[in-house]
Amino acid sequence: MKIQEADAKSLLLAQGLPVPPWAVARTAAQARTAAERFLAGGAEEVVIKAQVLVGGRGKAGGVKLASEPAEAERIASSILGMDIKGITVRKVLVAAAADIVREVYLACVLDRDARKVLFMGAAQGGVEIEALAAEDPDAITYLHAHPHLGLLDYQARLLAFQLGLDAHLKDAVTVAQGLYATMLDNDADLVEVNPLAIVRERGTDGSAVERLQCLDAKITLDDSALHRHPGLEELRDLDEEDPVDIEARAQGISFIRLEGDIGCMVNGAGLAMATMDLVKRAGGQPANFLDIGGGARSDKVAAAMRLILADPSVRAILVNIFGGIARGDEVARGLVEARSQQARHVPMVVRIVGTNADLAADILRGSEGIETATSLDEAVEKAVAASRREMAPA
Amino acid sequence: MKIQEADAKSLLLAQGLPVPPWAVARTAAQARTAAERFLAGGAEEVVIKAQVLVGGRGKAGGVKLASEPAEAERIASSILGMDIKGITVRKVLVAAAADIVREVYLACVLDRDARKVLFMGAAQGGVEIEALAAEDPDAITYLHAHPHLGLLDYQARLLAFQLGLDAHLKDAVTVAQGLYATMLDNDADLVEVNPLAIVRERGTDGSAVERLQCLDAKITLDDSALHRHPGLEELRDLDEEDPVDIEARAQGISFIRLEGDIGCMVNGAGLAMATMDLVKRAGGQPANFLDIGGGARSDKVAAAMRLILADPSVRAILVNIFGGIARGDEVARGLVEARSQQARHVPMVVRIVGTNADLAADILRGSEGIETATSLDEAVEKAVAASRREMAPA
Amino acid sequence: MSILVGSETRLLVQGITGREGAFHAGQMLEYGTNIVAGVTPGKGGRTALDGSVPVFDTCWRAAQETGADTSVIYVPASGAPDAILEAVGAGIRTIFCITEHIPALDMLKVMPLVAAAGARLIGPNCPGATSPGRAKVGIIPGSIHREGRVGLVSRSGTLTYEVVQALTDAGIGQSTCVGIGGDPIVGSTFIDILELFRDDPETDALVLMGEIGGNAEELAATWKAEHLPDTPMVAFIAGRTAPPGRRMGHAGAIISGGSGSAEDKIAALVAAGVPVAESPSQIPRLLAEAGVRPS
Amino acid sequence: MSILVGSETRLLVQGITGREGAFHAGQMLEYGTNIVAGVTPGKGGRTALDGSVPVFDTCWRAAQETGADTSVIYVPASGAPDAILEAVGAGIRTIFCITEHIPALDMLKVMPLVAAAGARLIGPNCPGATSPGRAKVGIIPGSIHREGRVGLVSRSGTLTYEVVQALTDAGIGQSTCVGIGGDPIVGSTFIDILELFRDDPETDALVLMGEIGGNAEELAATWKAEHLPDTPMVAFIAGRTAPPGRRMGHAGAIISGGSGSAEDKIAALVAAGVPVAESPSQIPRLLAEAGVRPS
Repeated sequence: MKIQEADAKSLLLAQGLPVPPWAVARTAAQARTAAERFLAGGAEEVVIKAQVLVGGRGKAGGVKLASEPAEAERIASSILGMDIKGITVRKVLVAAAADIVREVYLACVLDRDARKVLFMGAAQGGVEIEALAAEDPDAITYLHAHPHLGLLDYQARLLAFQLGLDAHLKDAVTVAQGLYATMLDNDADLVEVNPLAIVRERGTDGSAVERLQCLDAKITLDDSALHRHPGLEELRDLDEEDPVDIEARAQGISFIRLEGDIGCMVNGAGLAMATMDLVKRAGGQPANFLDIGGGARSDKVAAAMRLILADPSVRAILVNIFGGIARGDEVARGLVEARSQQARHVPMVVRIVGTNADLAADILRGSEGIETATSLDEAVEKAVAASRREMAPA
Repeated sequence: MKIQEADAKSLLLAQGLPVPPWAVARTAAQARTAAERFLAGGAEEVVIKAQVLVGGRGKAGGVKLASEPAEAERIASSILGMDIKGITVRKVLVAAAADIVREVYLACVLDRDARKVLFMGAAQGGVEIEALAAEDPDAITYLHAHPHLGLLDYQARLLAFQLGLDAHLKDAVTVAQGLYATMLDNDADLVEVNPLAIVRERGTDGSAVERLQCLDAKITLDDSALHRHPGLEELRDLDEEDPVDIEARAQGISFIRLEGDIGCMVNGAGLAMATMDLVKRAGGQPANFLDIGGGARSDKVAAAMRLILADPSVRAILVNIFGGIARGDEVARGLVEARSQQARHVPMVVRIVGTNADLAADILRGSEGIETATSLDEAVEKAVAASRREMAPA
Repeated sequence: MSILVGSETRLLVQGITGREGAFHAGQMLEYGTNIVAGVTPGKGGRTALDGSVPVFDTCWRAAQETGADTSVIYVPASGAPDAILEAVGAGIRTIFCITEHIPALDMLKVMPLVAAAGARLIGPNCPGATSPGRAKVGIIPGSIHREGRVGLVSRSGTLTYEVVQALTDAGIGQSTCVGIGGDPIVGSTFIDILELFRDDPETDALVLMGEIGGNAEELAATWKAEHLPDTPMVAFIAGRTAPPGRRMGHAGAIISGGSGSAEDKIAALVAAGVPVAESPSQIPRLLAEAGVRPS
Repeated sequence: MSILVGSETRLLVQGITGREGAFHAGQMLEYGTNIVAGVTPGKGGRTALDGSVPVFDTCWRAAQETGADTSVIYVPASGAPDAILEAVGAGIRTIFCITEHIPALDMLKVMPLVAAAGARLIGPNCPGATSPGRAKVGIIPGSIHREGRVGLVSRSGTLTYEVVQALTDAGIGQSTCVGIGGDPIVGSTFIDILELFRDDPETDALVLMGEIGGNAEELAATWKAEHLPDTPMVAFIAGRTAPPGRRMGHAGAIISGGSGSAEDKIAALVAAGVPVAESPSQIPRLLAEAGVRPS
C-alpha cells in the first residue's frame, strides 16, 4: 500500500527525524490560511504540492511556489481537482519553501534477491534514482542492513560520508537509522527521502545555520502486515479510491479495475493474470483483475460478482476456477445465487475444474445465461465472443 | 554485581512477570506490620527471609514461617542482626507463604564457551541446580537463546513442556521470555527463578485456582554495563558493604578485602592474583586483592594506599607494578607522596619494572620505610619478612 | 527418484489439528504420503486422522520420536515464522510453508537461521510439491498428476494446477511439481529447484512457470543457459497484459520500471533457448517439439 | 614466520587520534610495526604520527586505499563493538580489540558477525600480540621481548609481561606472545591460538598463562594432549589462593562451584602432561627441563 507524502512525513516525524512543518489543505481557502501562517513565520515563499499516489506530479504541474497568500490560493485552486495520470487531486500540501544548499538521495527498500533491507544513497538528490542508476551506476552507494541488527552505526556513518554529509555526520546517522526504524515499525517495504537536503535556516540569533531536512518522503507498506498496524490502515486515502476497492478489501478479494469490458473472476493471482493475458490474446479486453483467493465460499462469490458488475462497461463475465482448496460445487452454487439476485443480466462463461468439478457442472447445467467450458482456451474464446454479441446492436 | 532477592523480584515485576507481593522490613516492628497486612489479607502464614547476598540462608536459619503477627515480630527480631557466612542481616523480606503445588527451576545465564545466553530448566525446583546437575544431568534441559532474536517462541514452549507446565503453557512462555528480557534490559549475566512454582490461590469467587508464581529470584549484573543502568547502581546494598568498597569503586580500583596481613597493590588482575599466590606460597597471608587498573596516576596510587591501610591488620605492604600503560615514575611519585601523608607507618616493599622503571628507582631510593626489589620472588620474600618483623614484639 | 518429496519422505504436519491442516493432511495421507507425526502445542499425546498419526507438543519431540525429516506448515501467519524456526531447530531438513500473508520483514529475520542450519525452505505462500505416485506435500490436488519425467517449478498456485492438468491431459507425466510461492521473500528460488532437477536422473525436461515482478525468471534463464544447456525446458510468464506499477494479487507481482516486466522475462528466457508459451495449453506441444514424449 | 602479526602485517589503528590510540600507535611504529592507516570518523584526510600515517573516516575507505589486513581497536567501550563490526565489514581478517569494560551482551551480538565473515577477533580487553623483531600490535611493552621459538598465550595483561620478561631474562626468545583477554566473552580462545602455533614452523614450545574462572584452561589441556602431544608446554594458573565465589578484578575470574578453580585447572593440565609452574619465575626452568634451549 502506498501512502501520501504528508502521511509518510508523519511517520518519519514519529521517529524523530527532521521534517520541516507542513499543512494539508483540501480547499484553496485552507491553502491560503496555511500559506499566510508560513509567510508570517518568516518564509519568503511557500511550496504547494499535489497529494497523489502517482509519480511525476512535478512535471504534471502539481508542484508550484507562491510568495503571497493570494497567489497560494490561486495556485491551490488550480491544482485541486487537477487530473494527474487519471487521478483527481483532492488535497495539497503547503510548506515553507526551503533554501536548499545541497540535495542527496537516501532510501531503504526490501531486496528480494538478497533477502535483506537494502540502503541506497546518492550524493545527487532530487533526481529519479532509476535514471541515475542507469546513467551512472557508481554514483549510488548500496549497503545491506543486517537482518537482525538493522543498519549498524558504522554503516550509517559510511552512508553519511559517501553522501558527502561529513559536516552533518551525527544528523545523517540519525536520519539513516531513522529510515530503518520507520521501515521496521510500520512494516514498510520502501522508505525513501528524496531530497534529503542541507537547507539554510535562520538560527535563534538571526544568523544563517545549515541543517539536514527531509523535504519529501515516499513510503509503501507491506499489505500482509497492515493488520498489525491498525493506525496505518486508516491512512488509505479513501478520497482517491474507488468504493469497490473498499468492498474488495473487506471481502479479502484482490481487485484492480481496468479499461476493458470482460469481467474476470479467477482464483489465484497467477491464474488470474494468465486468464487476462489469454483474453487479450483472443482479442478481448479484460475489465479487471480479480483474485477471489483460496476457499471461495458462496458469499465471497456473490461479492466478487457485485464488484465486477459495478463497472458499467462490463459486457461479459469470465469465471475461471481451478478447484484445490476451493470446491467447485460451492463456487457454482454461489454463481447461480448471485445470478438470480443481479439486476443487470450480463452473459457469463464459467469454467470450473478440479475438486468437485462434476458437481459444479450439474449445478450450472440449465442455469439461464450461463455458458460452461472445459478448457481455459475455450472459456476465453466463448467470453470474448459473448462480449462481442452484447456489443452488437440489440 | 549481585543484588538482593527483593530487588531481583522488582526487576522481574517490571517485566510483567508474576511475583507475589512482598514487603521489606529493617526492624522487627516493620516486619510485624507487614505480617499483619498479609495475614489480614487472607494468608494463613507469612514467610520471613533474611536478605543477604550469600547462598545457604535457609540452612543458616535465615528463612522462617509465622502464623501470628507477634510470632513474625519475634522471628524477624531473631533473624535481623544474624550473621550468615560473615555477613550481618540488616533486612528481611516478608510475604504471604505460598500454597505450593509443584516447584520447578528456570534460569538464564551467560554461557562463555558457546558465547550465547543459556537457559536451564528442571522439572524439579527448589533444589540446588549444581547438585542436580551432578546427580542427574538428564533432569536439566539446556537451550541456547539466539544471540540476536533471544528466546524464540518455540523454545519457550519447549521449555514449558519439558518442565511439565503444560497446563500453564501461556504463563510459562511469558515467564521464560520475561527472564530473557530481564537479562537484556538490565545487562544481567544470571537471572534465576528457583522455585518457579505452581501455587494454589483463592480466585475472586472463593474457589481454588492454580497459578504460576516466581517465589524466589537471583540476579547478578554485568559490572561493565552498570554505567548504562544508573538505577541499578543504586541497588548496591550499602548496608552490607565495607565503606572502603565504595571508595574503591569511586576510584575505579578493584578491591577485595581478605583475612591476611600483607596489603597488596598490583596493576592487572592476573598479576594481582599471581602476586597473592606467591605471598601465600612464601608463608604470608594477603590482606587484600587490589588491582589498581591501567595507567596508575598518583592520586589513584594514594587512594589505593588509603584502602589498604584502612585495614588495621595490615602489617606490611607489597607494591608490584609492571609498567606498560602505567609509567613507573608516576607510580613511584604517588607512593612517596602517599607515604608522606599517612599516619600509620607500615613497612613497604616496592617492585616497579617496565616503562620508566629506572626513573622510579631513582625516586624511591632513600625514601624512608620503602624497600625495593627487582624480581617478583624477591619482593614477595621481603614483604613476608617485613610482615613478620612487625609482628615481633616491639 | 524425484526431488524434495518421495516415497522415503517422513512427513511432519505442523498445525495438523487446525481446519486447513487437518483437511490437507487427510488429502496427503490418501495420496499415499508417509505422514509420521503432527504438531500442535498443547495437543501432544493425542492422535489425528482417525488415530493414524501421533500428535506432539513440539517439533523437537516429534522429530526425536518419529524420525521426521520433512515438514509442512499450515499455521496462521502470526505463528508461521516461529513454526519455520521450530522445524529448523528440530533438525528438519526440508520445510514447506503453505501459509500466506506472512509479513516480509518477519521472513527476513527467519531466513538467516534457515540458512545457518543448512535447511531448505519452500515458500511461504506456496502450494507445496508433488512427486506423482510417491508423495504429495502441500495443497496441490493429487488427482491432476501423472507419473513421468518432466520437472515443473512455478511461482503460482492454481496456475500450476492448470499446467499440470494440461501436461497430464497430453499424456506427459511429471517427476516432481514444485510451487516456490509468489511472496517477495521466499526460501527457495527457481535456481535452487532447478539445481535439484539437474541432479535428478529421473527428470529429463523442465517447465518453468513465472510471473511479472522481481527478476527471478531472468536469473533462472541465465542459470539454465549455463548449467543445463542441453535439457529441454519450456516456460510461461503470467502478466503480459498487466499495466505497469499496478499490484496484481500478491506482492510478487509489481512491475517496477523496465525490470520485472513480462517482456524482459520472456526475452531473457528466449535468449537462453527456452521457448515461452503464450497459453498454458501450448506447453505440452512445445515440450513435444523439444523431444519430450508422452509417458 | 610467526602467528597473527608479523613483518607482512598491514595494520589499521581504529581510534588513532584518541589519547590511548595515539600513544600506542607511536609505540607500535617505533617497534617497527607496519601501520598503514588510522581511522577516526570525521578526521578523514588528516594524518597521524607526525604525518606518517593517513587517517580515514571509515575502515572501508582505509582498507580500500591501503590494503590494511589487520586492525587494532583503541575505541571507548561504548563504541568498540561497532568498531569491531566496522573492521569486519571492511574485510579486515585479524582484529585486536584492546578496549576493556565492554558489556558482555554487546559482545554476544557481535560474535556471530565476526564468525560469519570468517574474521579472527582477539580480545576484547586484551593486551594484543607481539612477534619479537617483526611487529607488535596492542599494548605489550616492546622492550621485554627477545626473538626466539617459544609461543606464549595468556588470559592476563601485566602477568603476561611478567612471564615474557622472565623468559627474556633467561635467554629464551619468543616466536609470538598473545594475550587473548580475560573477559567472559572473548573472540579467540586458548585453543584457537594453540591451533595457530601448531601450524607455525617457527614455534617449538609453548607457554600457557591461565587464571581461575571458566573452563578455557581445561579445554586447552585436553586439546593439547590430543593434538600436540609431543610439543613441550608449560603453564601457570593465577588465583590459587582466591577464595571461592569472590570476584577478582575482571569478570573472568569467578570461581563457581567445583569448576573453574585453580586446582581443577592445574589437575587438567598436569593430566595432559603439562607442568604447571608455582611462580612465573619457574617457567624458564620448566621449559629448559622440557628441552628448550636459550635462543
